[in-house]
Amino acid sequence: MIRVQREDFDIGAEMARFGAGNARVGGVCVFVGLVRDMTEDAGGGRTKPVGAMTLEHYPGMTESEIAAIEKEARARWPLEDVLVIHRHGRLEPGDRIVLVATASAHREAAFEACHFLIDWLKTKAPFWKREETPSGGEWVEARATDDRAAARWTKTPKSGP
Amino acid sequence: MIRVQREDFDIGAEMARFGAGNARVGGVCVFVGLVRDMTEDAGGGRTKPVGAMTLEHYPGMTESEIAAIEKEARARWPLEDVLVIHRHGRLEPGDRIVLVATASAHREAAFEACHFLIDWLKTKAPFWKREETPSGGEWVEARATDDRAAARWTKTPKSGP
Amino acid sequence: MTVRVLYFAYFRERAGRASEDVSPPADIVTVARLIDWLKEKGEGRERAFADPALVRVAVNLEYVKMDHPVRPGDEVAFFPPVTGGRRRRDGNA
Amino acid sequence: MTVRVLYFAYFRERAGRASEDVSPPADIVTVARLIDWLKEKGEGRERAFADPALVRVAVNLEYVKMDHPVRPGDEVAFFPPVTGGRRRRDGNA
Repeated sequence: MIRVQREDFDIGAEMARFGAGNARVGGVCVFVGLVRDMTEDAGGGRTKPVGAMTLEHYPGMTESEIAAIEKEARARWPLEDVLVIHRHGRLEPGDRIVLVATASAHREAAFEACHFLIDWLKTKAPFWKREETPSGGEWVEARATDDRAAARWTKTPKSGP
Repeated sequence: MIRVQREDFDIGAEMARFGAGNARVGGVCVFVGLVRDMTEDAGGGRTKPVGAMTLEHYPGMTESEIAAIEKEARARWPLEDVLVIHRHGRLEPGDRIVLVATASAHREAAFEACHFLIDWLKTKAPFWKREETPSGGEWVEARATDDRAAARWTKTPKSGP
Repeated sequence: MTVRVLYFAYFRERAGRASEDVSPPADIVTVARLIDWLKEKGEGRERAFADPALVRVAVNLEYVKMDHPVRPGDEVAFFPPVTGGRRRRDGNA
Repeated sequence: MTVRVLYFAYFRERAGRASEDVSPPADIVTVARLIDWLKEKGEGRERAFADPALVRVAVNLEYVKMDHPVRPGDEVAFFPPVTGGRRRRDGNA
Protein backbone atom coordinates (compact mmCIF):
# COMPACT_ATOMS: atom_id res chain seq x y z
CA MET A 1 0.00 0.00 0.00
CA ILE A 2 1.21 3.51 -0.86
CA ARG A 3 0.18 6.72 0.81
CA VAL A 4 1.43 10.23 0.06
CA GLN A 5 0.07 12.61 2.63
CA ARG A 6 0.61 15.87 4.47
CA GLU A 7 -0.31 14.55 7.92
CA ASP A 8 1.90 12.55 10.27
CA PHE A 9 1.57 8.76 10.65
CA ASP A 10 1.47 6.53 13.73
CA ILE A 11 4.13 3.82 13.48
CA GLY A 12 2.40 1.64 16.08
CA ALA A 13 -0.98 1.79 14.35
CA GLU A 14 0.60 1.07 10.98
CA MET A 15 2.61 -1.84 12.33
CA ALA A 16 -0.41 -3.30 14.10
CA ARG A 17 -2.14 -3.58 10.72
CA PHE A 18 0.92 -4.49 8.66
CA GLY A 19 1.11 -8.19 7.82
CA ALA A 20 -1.53 -8.86 10.44
CA GLY A 21 -2.90 -12.38 10.46
CA ASN A 22 -0.44 -13.64 7.85
CA ALA A 23 1.56 -16.39 9.56
CA ARG A 24 3.72 -16.86 6.48
CA VAL A 25 5.55 -13.70 7.59
CA GLY A 26 8.76 -14.48 9.45
CA GLY A 27 10.31 -11.03 9.35
CA VAL A 28 9.19 -7.43 9.08
CA CYS A 29 11.68 -4.68 8.32
CA VAL A 30 10.72 -1.05 8.84
CA PHE A 31 12.64 2.08 7.99
CA VAL A 32 11.54 5.49 9.23
CA GLY A 33 13.26 8.62 7.94
CA LEU A 34 13.22 11.74 10.09
CA VAL A 35 14.17 15.39 9.71
CA ARG A 36 17.56 16.01 11.28
CA ASP A 37 18.56 19.28 12.91
CA MET A 38 21.89 19.43 11.08
CA THR A 39 22.88 19.26 7.45
CA GLU A 40 26.17 18.77 5.68
CA ASP A 41 27.82 21.29 3.43
CA ALA A 42 28.25 20.28 -0.18
CA GLY A 43 32.01 20.47 0.12
CA GLY A 44 33.58 19.65 3.37
CA GLY A 45 31.17 17.74 5.53
CA ARG A 46 30.86 20.60 7.99
CA THR A 47 27.42 20.71 9.55
CA LYS A 48 24.99 23.58 9.76
CA PRO A 49 21.87 23.86 11.88
CA VAL A 50 18.63 23.40 9.97
CA GLY A 51 15.23 24.66 10.96
CA ALA A 52 12.14 23.42 9.21
CA MET A 53 11.94 22.27 5.61
CA THR A 54 9.24 22.02 3.02
CA LEU A 55 8.87 18.95 0.84
CA GLU A 56 7.33 19.71 -2.54
CA HIS A 57 6.08 16.86 -4.70
CA TYR A 58 4.36 16.08 -7.99
CA PRO A 59 0.90 14.76 -7.10
CA GLY A 60 -0.03 11.83 -9.29
CA MET A 61 3.47 11.10 -10.50
CA THR A 62 4.69 10.55 -6.94
CA GLU A 63 2.17 7.78 -6.41
CA SER A 64 2.81 6.15 -9.78
CA GLU A 65 6.61 6.27 -9.33
CA ILE A 66 6.37 4.70 -5.87
CA ALA A 67 4.01 2.05 -7.27
CA ALA A 68 6.58 1.25 -9.96
CA ILE A 69 9.31 0.96 -7.32
CA GLU A 70 7.10 -1.33 -5.22
CA LYS A 71 6.43 -3.50 -8.28
CA GLU A 72 10.18 -3.78 -8.91
CA ALA A 73 10.78 -4.80 -5.28
CA ARG A 74 8.06 -7.46 -5.44
CA ALA A 75 9.63 -8.83 -8.63
CA ARG A 76 13.03 -9.11 -6.94
CA TRP A 77 12.10 -10.49 -3.52
CA PRO A 78 9.34 -12.79 -2.22
CA LEU A 79 7.33 -10.23 -0.26
CA GLU A 80 4.12 -10.85 1.62
CA ASP A 81 3.38 -7.15 2.10
CA VAL A 82 4.77 -3.69 1.37
CA LEU A 83 3.84 -0.34 2.89
CA VAL A 84 5.18 3.07 1.88
CA ILE A 85 4.01 6.29 3.53
CA HIS A 86 5.65 9.53 2.39
CA ARG A 87 4.78 12.94 3.74
CA HIS A 88 4.94 16.29 1.96
CA GLY A 89 4.58 19.88 3.13
CA ARG A 90 6.37 21.66 5.97
CA LEU A 91 8.34 19.48 8.39
CA GLU A 92 10.42 20.32 11.45
CA PRO A 93 13.48 18.60 12.97
CA GLY A 94 12.40 15.34 14.60
CA ASP A 95 9.35 14.99 12.34
CA ARG A 96 8.82 11.72 10.48
CA ILE A 97 9.17 12.01 6.68
CA VAL A 98 8.83 8.50 5.34
CA LEU A 99 8.03 4.98 6.42
CA VAL A 100 8.89 1.89 4.39
CA ALA A 101 7.87 -1.56 5.65
CA THR A 102 8.37 -4.97 4.10
CA ALA A 103 7.18 -8.40 5.23
CA SER A 104 8.59 -11.69 4.04
CA ALA A 105 8.98 -15.28 5.14
CA HIS A 106 12.72 -14.62 5.36
CA ARG A 107 14.57 -11.78 7.05
CA GLU A 108 17.14 -11.34 4.27
CA ALA A 109 14.37 -10.57 1.78
CA ALA A 110 12.65 -8.19 4.20
CA PHE A 111 15.90 -6.28 4.89
CA GLU A 112 17.07 -6.08 1.29
CA ALA A 113 13.70 -5.08 -0.14
CA CYS A 114 13.23 -2.38 2.51
CA HIS A 115 16.70 -0.98 1.87
CA PHE A 116 16.12 -1.10 -1.90
CA LEU A 117 12.79 0.71 -1.59
CA ILE A 118 14.14 3.63 0.42
CA ASP A 119 17.25 3.95 -1.79
CA TRP A 120 15.16 4.10 -4.95
CA LEU A 121 12.55 6.37 -3.37
CA LYS A 122 15.30 8.85 -2.51
CA THR A 123 16.50 9.08 -6.11
CA LYS A 124 13.38 8.43 -8.20
CA ALA A 125 10.25 9.64 -6.40
CA PRO A 126 9.55 13.28 -7.36
CA PHE A 127 10.12 15.12 -4.09
CA TRP A 128 12.17 18.27 -3.62
CA LYS A 129 13.34 19.65 -0.31
CA ARG A 130 13.60 23.31 0.53
CA GLU A 131 15.39 23.91 3.81
CA GLU A 132 14.82 26.90 6.06
CA THR A 133 18.22 28.10 7.24
CA PRO A 134 19.43 31.15 9.17
CA SER A 135 20.29 32.72 5.80
CA GLY A 136 16.84 31.98 4.33
CA GLY A 137 15.45 29.09 2.33
CA GLU A 138 17.55 26.95 -0.01
CA TRP A 139 16.66 24.11 -2.31
CA VAL A 140 18.53 20.96 -1.44
CA GLU A 141 20.89 19.58 -4.05
CA ALA A 142 20.80 15.96 -5.20
CA ARG A 143 23.27 13.88 -3.26
CA ALA A 144 25.94 11.79 -4.93
CA THR A 145 25.78 9.29 -2.09
CA ASP A 146 22.07 8.76 -2.78
CA ASP A 147 22.83 8.04 -6.42
CA ARG A 148 25.51 5.56 -5.40
CA ALA A 149 23.15 3.92 -2.88
CA ALA A 150 20.50 3.50 -5.57
CA ALA A 151 23.00 2.39 -8.20
CA ARG A 152 24.07 -0.67 -6.27
CA TRP A 153 20.59 -2.12 -6.82
CA THR A 154 20.87 -1.70 -10.59
CA LYS A 155 21.40 -5.12 -12.11
CA THR A 156 21.86 -3.95 -15.68
CA PRO A 157 22.94 -0.55 -16.95
CA LYS A 158 19.79 1.41 -17.63
CA SER A 159 18.99 4.91 -18.68
CA GLY A 160 16.68 7.08 -16.66
CA PRO A 161 16.74 9.96 -14.26
CA MET B 1 18.57 -1.02 25.82
CA ILE B 2 18.19 -4.80 26.10
CA ARG B 3 15.17 -6.68 27.38
CA VAL B 4 14.71 -10.45 27.57
CA GLN B 5 11.16 -11.21 28.57
CA ARG B 6 8.33 -13.71 28.41
CA GLU B 7 5.59 -11.16 27.64
CA ASP B 8 4.80 -9.62 24.28
CA PHE B 9 5.90 -6.10 23.32
CA ASP B 10 4.05 -3.21 21.68
CA ILE B 11 5.93 -1.99 18.60
CA GLY B 12 4.14 1.36 18.59
CA ALA B 13 4.88 2.08 22.24
CA GLU B 14 8.52 1.06 21.80
CA MET B 15 8.93 3.18 18.68
CA ALA B 16 7.28 6.19 20.33
CA ARG B 17 10.04 6.13 22.97
CA PHE B 18 12.89 5.07 20.68
CA GLY B 19 15.18 7.94 19.70
CA ALA B 20 12.56 10.37 20.95
CA GLY B 21 13.68 13.98 21.13
CA ASN B 22 17.03 13.30 19.46
CA ALA B 23 17.01 15.37 16.27
CA ARG B 24 20.43 14.00 15.27
CA VAL B 25 18.55 10.86 14.21
CA GLY B 26 17.89 10.79 10.46
CA GLY B 27 16.93 7.15 10.14
CA VAL B 28 15.47 4.40 12.29
CA CYS B 29 15.57 0.78 11.16
CA VAL B 30 13.44 -1.81 12.91
CA PHE B 31 13.34 -5.55 12.42
CA VAL B 32 10.62 -7.70 13.97
CA GLY B 33 10.88 -11.48 13.81
CA LEU B 34 7.70 -13.53 14.03
CA VAL B 35 6.78 -17.19 14.40
CA ARG B 36 5.86 -18.62 11.01
CA ASP B 37 3.32 -21.38 10.51
CA MET B 38 5.61 -23.37 8.23
CA THR B 39 9.11 -24.71 8.58
CA GLU B 40 11.59 -26.12 6.11
CA ASP B 41 12.93 -29.64 6.16
CA ALA B 42 16.64 -29.98 6.76
CA GLY B 43 17.09 -31.57 3.37
CA GLY B 44 14.86 -30.56 0.58
CA GLY B 45 13.21 -27.30 1.41
CA ARG B 46 9.79 -28.93 1.70
CA THR B 47 7.64 -27.18 4.26
CA LYS B 48 5.76 -28.64 7.19
CA PRO B 49 3.11 -26.99 9.28
CA VAL B 50 4.28 -25.84 12.69
CA GLY B 51 2.16 -25.28 15.74
CA ALA B 52 3.56 -23.49 18.73
CA MET B 53 7.17 -23.46 19.79
CA THR B 54 9.03 -22.94 23.03
CA LEU B 55 12.09 -20.77 23.21
CA GLU B 56 14.46 -21.81 26.00
CA HIS B 57 17.26 -19.47 27.01
CA TYR B 58 20.12 -19.09 29.47
CA PRO B 59 19.13 -16.30 31.86
CA GLY B 60 22.08 -14.04 32.61
CA MET B 61 24.18 -15.17 29.68
CA THR B 62 21.50 -14.13 27.19
CA GLU B 63 21.60 -10.56 28.43
CA SER B 64 25.40 -10.40 28.57
CA GLU B 65 25.77 -11.88 25.04
CA ILE B 66 23.28 -9.41 23.60
CA ALA B 67 25.07 -6.58 25.41
CA ALA B 68 28.35 -7.71 23.81
CA ILE B 69 26.70 -7.77 20.37
CA GLU B 70 25.27 -4.28 20.93
CA LYS B 71 28.72 -3.06 21.98
CA GLU B 72 30.21 -4.47 18.77
CA ALA B 73 27.52 -2.77 16.67
CA ARG B 74 28.16 0.59 18.36
CA ALA B 75 31.87 0.20 17.67
CA ARG B 76 31.23 -0.43 13.98
CA TRP B 77 28.53 2.16 13.20
CA PRO B 78 27.71 5.64 14.52
CA LEU B 79 24.50 4.81 16.38
CA GLU B 80 22.39 7.20 18.40
CA ASP B 81 20.31 4.44 19.98
CA VAL B 82 19.87 0.65 20.02
CA LEU B 83 16.97 -1.42 21.31
CA VAL B 84 16.78 -5.22 21.47
CA ILE B 85 13.76 -7.05 22.89
CA HIS B 86 13.82 -10.85 22.79
CA ARG B 87 11.05 -13.07 24.09
CA HIS B 88 11.32 -16.56 25.55
CA GLY B 89 8.78 -19.20 26.51
CA ARG B 90 5.91 -20.60 24.46
CA LEU B 91 5.05 -18.78 21.23
CA GLU B 92 2.43 -19.45 18.56
CA PRO B 93 2.42 -18.72 14.81
CA GLY B 94 2.05 -15.00 14.24
CA ASP B 95 3.55 -14.13 17.63
CA ARG B 96 6.41 -11.63 17.79
CA ILE B 97 9.75 -13.14 18.88
CA VAL B 98 12.29 -10.36 18.63
CA LEU B 99 12.59 -6.66 17.92
CA VAL B 100 15.82 -4.93 16.95
CA ALA B 101 15.86 -1.17 16.40
CA THR B 102 18.74 1.14 15.48
CA ALA B 103 18.86 4.90 15.14
CA SER B 104 21.55 6.84 13.32
CA ALA B 105 22.11 10.12 11.53
CA HIS B 106 22.44 8.11 8.31
CA ARG B 107 20.19 5.41 6.93
CA GLU B 108 23.04 3.17 5.75
CA ALA B 109 24.34 2.86 9.31
CA ALA B 110 20.86 2.21 10.69
CA PHE B 111 20.19 -0.55 8.13
CA GLU B 112 23.56 -2.25 8.40
CA ALA B 113 23.69 -2.19 12.20
CA CYS B 114 20.14 -3.55 12.49
CA HIS B 115 20.90 -6.34 10.04
CA PHE B 116 24.16 -7.12 11.82
CA LEU B 117 22.45 -7.25 15.23
CA ILE B 118 19.77 -9.74 14.17
CA ASP B 119 22.28 -11.92 12.29
CA TRP B 120 24.57 -12.14 15.29
CA LEU B 121 21.70 -12.60 17.73
CA LYS B 122 20.53 -15.60 15.72
CA THR B 123 23.89 -17.33 15.96
CA LYS B 124 25.34 -16.15 19.28
CA ALA B 125 22.58 -15.42 21.78
CA PRO B 126 21.82 -18.57 23.82
CA PHE B 127 18.27 -19.42 22.69
CA TRP B 128 17.03 -22.85 21.65
CA LYS B 129 13.79 -23.51 19.85
CA ARG B 130 11.63 -26.55 20.38
CA GLU B 131 8.85 -26.80 17.83
CA GLU B 132 5.53 -28.50 18.43
CA THR B 133 4.71 -30.55 15.34
CA PRO B 134 2.02 -33.11 14.49
CA SER B 135 4.58 -35.82 15.38
CA GLY B 136 5.43 -34.22 18.74
CA GLY B 137 8.09 -31.75 19.81
CA GLU B 138 11.47 -31.44 18.13
CA TRP B 139 14.50 -29.28 18.89
CA VAL B 140 15.39 -27.05 16.00
CA GLU B 141 18.78 -27.60 14.42
CA ALA B 142 21.23 -24.76 13.85
CA ARG B 143 20.89 -23.37 10.38
CA ALA B 144 23.79 -23.15 7.98
CA THR B 145 22.22 -20.07 6.38
CA ASP B 146 22.25 -18.33 9.77
CA ASP B 147 25.94 -19.09 10.15
CA ARG B 148 26.61 -17.71 6.68
CA ALA B 149 24.53 -14.61 7.40
CA ALA B 150 26.50 -13.96 10.59
CA ALA B 151 29.83 -14.79 8.96
CA ARG B 152 29.61 -12.00 6.43
CA TRP B 153 29.92 -9.51 9.30
CA THR B 154 33.15 -11.11 10.50
CA LYS B 155 36.01 -8.83 9.56
CA THR B 156 38.80 -11.07 10.73
CA PRO B 157 38.81 -14.84 11.17
CA LYS B 158 37.91 -15.55 14.75
CA SER B 159 37.28 -18.61 16.79
CA GLY B 160 34.16 -19.02 18.81
CA PRO B 161 30.78 -20.65 18.67
CA MET C 1 -1.82 21.85 -30.25
CA THR C 2 -2.15 22.51 -26.55
CA VAL C 3 0.33 21.11 -24.04
CA ARG C 4 0.12 21.46 -20.29
CA VAL C 5 3.52 22.39 -18.81
CA LEU C 6 4.29 21.98 -15.11
CA TYR C 7 7.27 23.37 -13.18
CA PHE C 8 8.46 22.11 -9.80
CA ALA C 9 10.89 23.27 -7.12
CA TYR C 10 13.25 26.02 -8.33
CA PHE C 11 12.00 25.55 -11.90
CA ARG C 12 8.65 26.84 -10.63
CA GLU C 13 10.31 29.78 -8.90
CA ARG C 14 12.46 30.70 -11.90
CA ALA C 15 9.66 30.32 -14.43
CA GLY C 16 7.46 32.35 -12.13
CA ARG C 17 4.59 29.91 -12.45
CA ALA C 18 3.58 26.38 -11.41
CA SER C 19 1.93 25.57 -14.73
CA GLU C 20 0.91 26.97 -18.08
CA ASP C 21 -1.08 25.76 -21.07
CA VAL C 22 0.93 26.47 -24.20
CA SER C 23 0.25 26.06 -27.91
CA PRO C 24 3.62 25.64 -29.65
CA PRO C 25 3.81 25.41 -33.45
CA ALA C 26 3.43 22.04 -35.15
CA ASP C 27 7.18 21.52 -35.57
CA ILE C 28 7.70 21.29 -31.80
CA VAL C 29 7.58 17.50 -31.70
CA THR C 30 10.04 16.55 -28.94
CA VAL C 31 10.78 17.56 -25.36
CA ALA C 32 14.08 19.14 -26.47
CA ARG C 33 12.28 21.30 -29.08
CA LEU C 34 9.67 22.29 -26.52
CA ILE C 35 12.37 23.44 -24.09
CA ASP C 36 14.01 25.61 -26.78
CA TRP C 37 10.63 27.09 -27.63
CA LEU C 38 9.79 27.80 -23.98
CA LYS C 39 13.18 29.46 -23.41
CA GLU C 40 12.41 31.91 -26.20
CA LYS C 41 9.28 32.97 -24.32
CA GLY C 42 11.64 34.45 -21.72
CA GLU C 43 10.22 35.54 -18.37
CA GLY C 44 12.72 33.48 -16.38
CA ARG C 45 12.11 30.22 -18.23
CA GLU C 46 15.52 30.43 -19.89
CA ARG C 47 17.04 30.60 -16.40
CA ALA C 48 15.10 27.52 -15.30
CA PHE C 49 16.59 25.51 -18.17
CA ALA C 50 20.05 27.07 -17.90
CA ASP C 51 21.91 23.88 -16.94
CA PRO C 52 20.79 20.96 -19.13
CA ALA C 53 22.40 18.48 -16.71
CA LEU C 54 19.92 19.54 -14.04
CA VAL C 55 16.75 19.25 -16.12
CA ARG C 56 14.48 16.26 -15.54
CA VAL C 57 11.35 15.70 -17.60
CA ALA C 58 8.21 13.63 -17.18
CA VAL C 59 5.57 13.26 -19.88
CA ASN C 60 2.20 12.07 -18.62
CA LEU C 61 3.68 11.16 -15.20
CA GLU C 62 6.62 9.11 -16.52
CA TYR C 63 10.30 10.03 -16.73
CA VAL C 64 11.38 10.50 -20.34
CA LYS C 65 14.47 11.61 -22.23
CA MET C 66 14.92 14.77 -24.24
CA ASP C 67 14.09 13.09 -27.55
CA HIS C 68 10.71 11.89 -26.28
CA PRO C 69 7.78 13.01 -28.47
CA VAL C 70 5.39 15.71 -27.31
CA ARG C 71 1.81 15.36 -28.53
CA PRO C 72 -1.33 17.46 -28.14
CA GLY C 73 -2.91 17.00 -24.74
CA ASP C 74 0.32 15.83 -23.07
CA GLU C 75 1.26 16.91 -19.56
CA VAL C 76 4.97 17.81 -19.62
CA ALA C 77 6.65 18.41 -16.24
CA PHE C 78 10.07 19.99 -15.70
CA PHE C 79 12.02 19.77 -12.47
CA PRO C 80 15.52 19.39 -11.00
CA PRO C 81 16.91 16.01 -9.82
CA VAL C 82 14.84 14.75 -6.91
CA THR C 83 16.31 15.40 -3.46
CA GLY C 84 16.10 12.80 -0.84
CA GLY C 85 19.57 14.12 -0.04
CA ARG C 86 20.61 16.96 2.17
CA ARG C 87 23.34 18.99 0.52
CA ARG C 88 22.36 22.43 -0.52
CA ARG C 89 22.72 23.62 -4.05
CA ASP C 90 24.73 26.80 -4.15
CA GLY C 91 23.46 29.80 -6.01
CA ASN C 92 19.92 28.77 -6.63
CA ALA C 93 16.79 29.67 -4.67
CA MET D 1 36.21 -28.25 44.49
CA THR D 2 32.58 -27.60 43.66
CA VAL D 3 31.46 -26.63 40.17
CA ARG D 4 27.93 -25.72 39.14
CA VAL D 5 26.98 -27.45 35.88
CA LEU D 6 24.03 -26.30 33.77
CA TYR D 7 22.40 -28.13 30.86
CA PHE D 8 20.18 -26.51 28.23
CA ALA D 9 17.85 -27.70 25.45
CA TYR D 10 18.34 -31.39 24.59
CA PHE D 11 21.40 -31.55 26.84
CA ARG D 12 19.02 -30.94 29.74
CA GLU D 13 16.66 -33.65 28.52
CA ARG D 14 19.42 -36.18 27.93
CA ALA D 15 21.20 -35.47 31.20
CA GLY D 16 17.85 -35.67 32.94
CA ARG D 17 18.51 -32.48 34.88
CA ALA D 18 18.81 -28.71 34.38
CA SER D 19 21.73 -28.34 36.78
CA GLU D 20 23.91 -30.14 39.27
CA ASP D 21 26.62 -29.20 41.74
CA VAL D 22 29.55 -31.54 41.25
CA SER D 23 32.88 -32.03 43.03
CA PRO D 24 35.31 -33.52 40.54
CA PRO D 25 38.81 -34.55 41.65
CA ALA D 26 41.61 -32.00 41.59
CA ASP D 27 43.02 -33.18 38.24
CA ILE D 28 39.86 -32.06 36.40
CA VAL D 29 41.28 -28.69 35.35
CA THR D 30 39.74 -28.05 31.91
CA VAL D 31 36.32 -28.16 30.29
CA ALA D 32 37.38 -31.18 28.22
CA ARG D 33 38.43 -33.08 31.34
CA LEU D 34 35.19 -32.14 33.08
CA ILE D 35 33.14 -33.50 30.15
CA ASP D 36 35.02 -36.83 30.29
CA TRP D 37 34.46 -37.03 34.03
CA LEU D 38 30.73 -36.19 33.70
CA LYS D 39 30.28 -38.83 30.99
CA GLU D 40 31.59 -41.46 33.36
CA LYS D 41 28.82 -40.57 35.80
CA GLY D 42 26.40 -42.03 33.24
CA GLU D 43 22.69 -41.35 33.64
CA GLY D 44 22.32 -40.03 30.10
CA ARG D 45 25.16 -37.52 30.34
CA GLU D 46 27.27 -39.56 27.94
CA ARG D 47 24.42 -39.28 25.42
CA ALA D 48 24.28 -35.50 25.86
CA PHE D 49 27.96 -35.23 24.94
CA ALA D 50 27.85 -37.92 22.23
CA ASP D 51 28.69 -35.62 19.29
CA PRO D 52 31.58 -33.27 20.21
CA ALA D 53 30.78 -31.07 17.18
CA LEU D 54 27.44 -30.18 18.77
CA VAL D 55 28.74 -29.27 22.24
CA ARG D 56 28.94 -25.58 23.15
CA VAL D 57 30.31 -24.43 26.51
CA ALA D 58 30.10 -21.27 28.55
CA VAL D 59 32.07 -20.67 31.73
CA ASN D 60 30.70 -17.93 33.94
CA LEU D 61 28.37 -16.73 31.16
CA GLU D 62 31.01 -16.53 28.41
CA TYR D 63 31.62 -18.85 25.48
CA VAL D 64 34.86 -20.78 25.91
CA LYS D 65 36.75 -23.55 24.15
CA MET D 66 37.36 -27.07 25.39
CA ASP D 67 40.80 -26.27 26.80
CA HIS D 68 39.42 -23.49 29.01
CA PRO D 69 40.28 -23.92 32.71
CA VAL D 70 37.66 -24.97 35.23
CA ARG D 71 38.09 -23.56 38.73
CA PRO D 72 36.21 -24.01 42.01
CA GLY D 73 33.04 -21.97 42.08
CA ASP D 74 32.73 -21.75 38.29
CA GLU D 75 29.38 -22.02 36.54
CA VAL D 76 29.86 -24.29 33.52
CA ALA D 77 26.99 -24.50 31.02
CA PHE D 78 26.61 -27.08 28.24
CA PHE D 79 24.25 -26.70 25.31
CA PRO D 80 23.87 -27.34 21.57
CA PRO D 81 24.47 -24.65 18.92
CA VAL D 82 21.95 -21.87 19.37
CA THR D 83 18.95 -21.99 17.07
CA GLY D 84 17.59 -18.87 15.58
CA GLY D 85 17.12 -21.15 12.58
CA ARG D 86 14.25 -23.37 11.69
CA ARG D 87 15.51 -26.70 10.42
CA ARG D 88 14.85 -29.60 12.66
CA ARG D 89 17.60 -31.83 13.85
CA ASP D 90 16.77 -35.44 13.06
CA GLY D 91 16.94 -38.05 15.73
CA ASN D 92 17.26 -35.90 18.80
CA ALA D 93 14.62 -34.83 21.31
